[in-house]
Amino acid sequence: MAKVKSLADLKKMKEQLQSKVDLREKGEDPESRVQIKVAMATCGIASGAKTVMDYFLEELDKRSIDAVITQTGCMGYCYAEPTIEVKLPGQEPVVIGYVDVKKADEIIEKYIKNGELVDGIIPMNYNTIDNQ
Amino acid sequence: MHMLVCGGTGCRASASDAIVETLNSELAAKGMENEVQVIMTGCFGFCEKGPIVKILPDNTFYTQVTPADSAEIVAEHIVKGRKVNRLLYTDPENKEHISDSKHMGFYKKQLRIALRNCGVINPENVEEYIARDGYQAIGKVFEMGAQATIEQMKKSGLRGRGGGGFPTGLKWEIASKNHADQKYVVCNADEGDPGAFMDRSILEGDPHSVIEAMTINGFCIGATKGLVYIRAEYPLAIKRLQIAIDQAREYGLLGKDILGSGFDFDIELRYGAGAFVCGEETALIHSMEGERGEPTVKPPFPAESGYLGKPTNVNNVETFANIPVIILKGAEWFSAIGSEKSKGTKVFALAGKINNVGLIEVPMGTTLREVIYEIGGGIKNGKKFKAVQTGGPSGGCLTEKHLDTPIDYDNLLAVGSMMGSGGMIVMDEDDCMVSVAKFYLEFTVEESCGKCSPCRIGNKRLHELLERITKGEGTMEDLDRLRNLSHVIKDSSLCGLGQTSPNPVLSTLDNFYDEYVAHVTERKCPAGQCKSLMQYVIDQEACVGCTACARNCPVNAIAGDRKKPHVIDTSICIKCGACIEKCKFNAISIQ
Amino acid sequence: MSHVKVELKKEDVAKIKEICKTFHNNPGELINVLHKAQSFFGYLPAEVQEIVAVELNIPVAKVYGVVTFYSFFTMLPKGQHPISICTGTACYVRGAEKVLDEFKRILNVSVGETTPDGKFSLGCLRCVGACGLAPVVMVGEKVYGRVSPDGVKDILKEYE
Amino acid sequence: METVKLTIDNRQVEVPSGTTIYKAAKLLGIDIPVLCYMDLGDMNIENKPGGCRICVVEVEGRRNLAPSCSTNCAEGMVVKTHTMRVINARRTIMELILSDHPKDCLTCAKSGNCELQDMAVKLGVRNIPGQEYAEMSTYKTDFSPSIIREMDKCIMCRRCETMCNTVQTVGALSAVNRGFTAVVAPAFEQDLEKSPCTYCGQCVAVCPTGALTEVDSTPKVIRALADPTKTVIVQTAPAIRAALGEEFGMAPGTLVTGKMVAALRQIGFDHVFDTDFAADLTIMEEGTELLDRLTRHLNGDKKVKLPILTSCCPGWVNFFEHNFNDMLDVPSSAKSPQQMFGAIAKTYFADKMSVKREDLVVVSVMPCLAKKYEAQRDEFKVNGNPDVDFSISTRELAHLIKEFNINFADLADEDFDRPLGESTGAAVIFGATGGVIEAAVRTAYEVHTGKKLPKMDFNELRGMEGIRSATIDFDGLPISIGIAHGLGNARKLLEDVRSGKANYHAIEVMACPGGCIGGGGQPLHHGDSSILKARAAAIYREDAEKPIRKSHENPYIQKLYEEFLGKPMSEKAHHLLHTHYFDKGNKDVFI
Repeated sequence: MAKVKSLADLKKMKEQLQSKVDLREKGEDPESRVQIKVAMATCGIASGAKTVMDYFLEELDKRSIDAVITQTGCMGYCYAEPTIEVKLPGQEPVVIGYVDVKKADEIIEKYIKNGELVDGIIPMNYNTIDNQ
Repeated sequence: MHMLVCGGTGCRASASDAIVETLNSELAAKGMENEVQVIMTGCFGFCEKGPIVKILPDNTFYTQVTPADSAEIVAEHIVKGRKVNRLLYTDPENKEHISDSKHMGFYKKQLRIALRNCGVINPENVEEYIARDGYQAIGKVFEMGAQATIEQMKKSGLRGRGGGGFPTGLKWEIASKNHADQKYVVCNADEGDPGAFMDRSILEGDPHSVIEAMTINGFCIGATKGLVYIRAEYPLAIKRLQIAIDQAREYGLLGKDILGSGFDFDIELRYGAGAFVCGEETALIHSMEGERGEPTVKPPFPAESGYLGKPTNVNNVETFANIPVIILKGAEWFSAIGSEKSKGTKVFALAGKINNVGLIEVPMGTTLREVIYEIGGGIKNGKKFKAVQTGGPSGGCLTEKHLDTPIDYDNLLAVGSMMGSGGMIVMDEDDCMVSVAKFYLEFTVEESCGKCSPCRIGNKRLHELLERITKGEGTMEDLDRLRNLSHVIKDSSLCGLGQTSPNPVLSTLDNFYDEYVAHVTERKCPAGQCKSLMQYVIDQEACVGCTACARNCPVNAIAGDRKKPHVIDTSICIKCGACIEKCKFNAISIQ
Repeated sequence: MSHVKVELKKEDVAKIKEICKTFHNNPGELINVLHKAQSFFGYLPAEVQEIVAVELNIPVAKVYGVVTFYSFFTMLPKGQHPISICTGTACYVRGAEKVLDEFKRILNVSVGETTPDGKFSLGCLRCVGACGLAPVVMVGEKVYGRVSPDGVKDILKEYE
Repeated sequence: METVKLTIDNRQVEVPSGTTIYKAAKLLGIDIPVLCYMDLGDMNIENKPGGCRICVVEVEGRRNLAPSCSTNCAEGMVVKTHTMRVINARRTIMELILSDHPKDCLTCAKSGNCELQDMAVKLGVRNIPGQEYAEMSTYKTDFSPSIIREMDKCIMCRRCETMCNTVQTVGALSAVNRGFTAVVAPAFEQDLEKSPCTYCGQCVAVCPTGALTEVDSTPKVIRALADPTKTVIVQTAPAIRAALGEEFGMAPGTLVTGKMVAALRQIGFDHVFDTDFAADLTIMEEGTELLDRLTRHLNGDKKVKLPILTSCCPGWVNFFEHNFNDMLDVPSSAKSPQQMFGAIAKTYFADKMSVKREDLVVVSVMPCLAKKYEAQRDEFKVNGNPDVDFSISTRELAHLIKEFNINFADLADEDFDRPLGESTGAAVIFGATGGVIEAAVRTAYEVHTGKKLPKMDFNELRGMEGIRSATIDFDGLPISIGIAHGLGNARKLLEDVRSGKANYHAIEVMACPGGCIGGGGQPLHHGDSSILKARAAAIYREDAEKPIRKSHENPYIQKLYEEFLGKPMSEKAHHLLHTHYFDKGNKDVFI
């Protein structure tokens, strides 16, 4: 990886990365991928987030669903760990709590495949600096 | 179409289960069970107005719904597409109905600045941070220059998030003015408050924001070396931080000539080893030098003589996490958030007897009530709120009458507590406040470094007095001694630990004096927590003489003939509770 | 602090010296050295501290002073399965004390001790940061959340 | 010099900036009580951990009380030292300290000479609230050959730690544990005997309580005196006569040689001798060894080691056995005067008096605690019978005098007995730093050059500077001499020698700051260096008044060689007056 040599470099890199992310997130293309973020901070891992993440990685592959699964930090809903965020192309992301392997299977079958919401959705309850 | 019914404990207690049932049956009656799906969700965090039903995709938000309302919601909203106005949320300010939850006040209660990237980006990938404007602030700082940046920091009104609330810009300015061949930037990540984990979450979720801020700090004060003093008990945070440092080096964002500015900066990790007092900056510095983490008298402040005797600026993780955003969005933007003297937001680890245990970030000036009831979703299991403890072992227990206090540094101090690092523990009617004070003192006694006598011996004596009181051996004079001793310890201890350690005692004495008096004069614990003050009694009417309790008593304190009411000899009873568990007739109670 | 006597093997001594060397035998790195040494030996017996003192050229009394200051360092070997009960405030208000009492009762040891068979050692720690799961118990690296006194037996069973 | 003006107790004072409130108040005649604070004046060492908090004062505008010992004055500061708030805090803190301190004052070794006791009196503490249930921190009492550690009485002033580490660099003691159980102790809280302790006794000399005291040998001395079968003789070190008077209220620097001899005779010693006699003997042996090594060196003998180090100080011997175990062949092999005296007394003198070795009891009065250990070393015993039976300190002698109902001040001067009581001025100055080497130079010069000394006083070798060096002209041969007092200084000097940075022909080292006059067994000087200077002046005064001022001119020494030893470094002298050293380094941890 080339070093970032100046602020201009950094800004250019940001633009590139941003458009890559936008493409992924906004999902203009209906065939675009499903995105899953697993909250993998200590509290998440302690409640089994690692198992859930592994399950998603394996199962989505098995079931031939094109998805990006990433880890992320604490979403703040410690009472409902493990929590994951699922974003279907072109839709608002949905946060689901108390996810175990059984729940993960339900999420894949119902929500990811058919867009049916499942129990245990956590309403997002904060503002971000972006939409301030 | 989806109907989301809140399944939080609070709403469930007010029959949200029944709402799901009636909604489903109403939908079935209308033949719409396949078009509309009823979903039980996690807590909406608005238990005061629960139960909540939200309809998607139009985001209609119904409050205080009862099972009886189900028919109307289905008939009106689902079938006819008309909103049920009487169930909509009413804005307390202008009394207007609001249907879209996005426009509702409580949803704006939280604002994530320090946590802006937590749960959003992959912390192990620097590119995701860069995609969200990461490291642009350091570029901007190089353009602005150190002096202008410090000015911005001062103007922003940011105060230290580690507890004391010292103005960050001013701290930087002092460190920048002390000349030395080498200076240091230290990030205090030794989060020791039992019940606070915001720093850990930031390091685990957004380590680059801390790295970037430390670099900015280094540039402003003229330091080329940064050290993160991090708890060894945080393996994941250490791992992620190390990955982030390595990636930043790889991308040239740490190391020599950062972004072509000619400025060099690098960061090393130092591990804490389990000493709460090392949160105090002089103790922290001694610990980094390989010494016992004992605090020393200030002045000299670390800004004059810190790590290895060189000027050192110490800020904590959350303080640093705020900084890149302040630089990018400007001091005016930041200072517009918060209260008059406390700007920006504060992260709290909300825990205890509350529904939505979690990490929250609210603008300064938010009231405790808003945090507890609207964000925290109210008290668990429908119990009564009793107290909220802020500031951990340095803070105090606040009560009902403080709930409308806007949270900021000065207000919390004024009511006998403090911001601290941001632990917020909610307690309900089952919590004995004398025991809570004792719990904190036990912590302080264990964590006192032992250097100064008021803290070393004084806290031990406070703990002994509390112990006596919870055992029913206290006297009214003991209460006076508690108060005097607390004041002297606060007034004369060497460091922040001792100067704040009596706060849990003083605040409970102030706010729950009757409870102390009950322990002393009536030998009773109103909350039923203090084991020594409890008595196990068998209700002679309810007891059928099954002998189950007597057979299970480990000390043979229960006597009685078969089929005849039994009696507990309270002088032998050790109050283990085994009898209550075994009694099938609810005949045994604690008094 | 009570401690045990051990005889160090040749390679153990070499290992400690190597650890000191990676920190350039710099006395300022004492705490990092002790961390590394403890993660290697599991604890810090007196003999280890003596070698560290010689290598870093500092009095052994000072090393001991540092070891006894920080609760993370221990001079007693931990059990095969170290049990730690979180006694942070969130866990406390949700009944950690009762859970701790139950562990003490069943294992018949107090905090800081190891069972005679060396299987379990009992300790307390302050806030794992999993307050949502309070009360929390850790056995080795594994975290158990929402533990009740009744659940203690089941946890211990897993390690029998 | 920059100054600041401030107000203390409504009075104005102007002090140089950097002055502490405590010192500024002192200028106004205000004695703020201090407990942990210790100012070692000329040594430039202050022990001010700010730990005891007894010295707190109120500073206007400051939230909490300030420790006056470690808070610097600031311009316009308004200080109050005796407000209700201050008095209450001070007294409460004192009560706390006492609540964790044994109440056996009546039988405590420090009773009547205890700073804690004095403070309790000054602060008017009349009871300790709650002491009946206050837990005390307890530790195992540690009996070493010289020092008793009864750490239940420790108040964590950390003075001993400062002496042992900062001043002496012995490193036997460190603060250990945390909080209520924190205490100063050797590694692993083992006994001093298993530590690198040199028994220099400087910790004892500064301990404000009875936590650190010397082993009391007076009961054994009294028993020996009462035993009709024993001949009991006593030797007194040069430094005693310059300090003993202080124990009887005389001004520091009062010479009480004659009264001391009279008192010892009244106590009942059969012969009252002077260690000074043995000091002259030491010069004969050590001086000859120096010249021998020097001559061999000048003749190109590569095996010979230079510099020669003095070896009369047992604390220093212990120190190099622990810390310079690679240089055990460098110090002079000559025994210390105490041991030379013992060896001669139990052979030459015993024969003369026809007393069996076992029936002759040699008691030494020393300014030193390490002498107690030295007397017990196995190599100084013959068939288990030690050359010196009991060594008591100056303080113990004062106790003995008082216990024997002697009105010390009114005693008429008396002279030492012969033959072991005759000494020269050279021997007297052994008591001050630089004295041994000056005495050696006086003799070595004349022996080497065969000429009379042009002048007797070598002012270039005297003084209180921690490390000194001088070159003495031996009639064309420049002899380079190094002097260190205080083990920290000795370490520095020796490390320079070891690394080749410094080259000397001879080095004198005394373990205690100031030399023996500042020994660990002397009346407590509380760090006041003017007392040390007065004692040194007294010693040099006695030297100047002596008719004979060169050791080799002592007629009884000459007689001893004639009648008994032959010549210096003869085989007999070697057997009786020389020793060897042991490796006490921590080599055993290397496997």
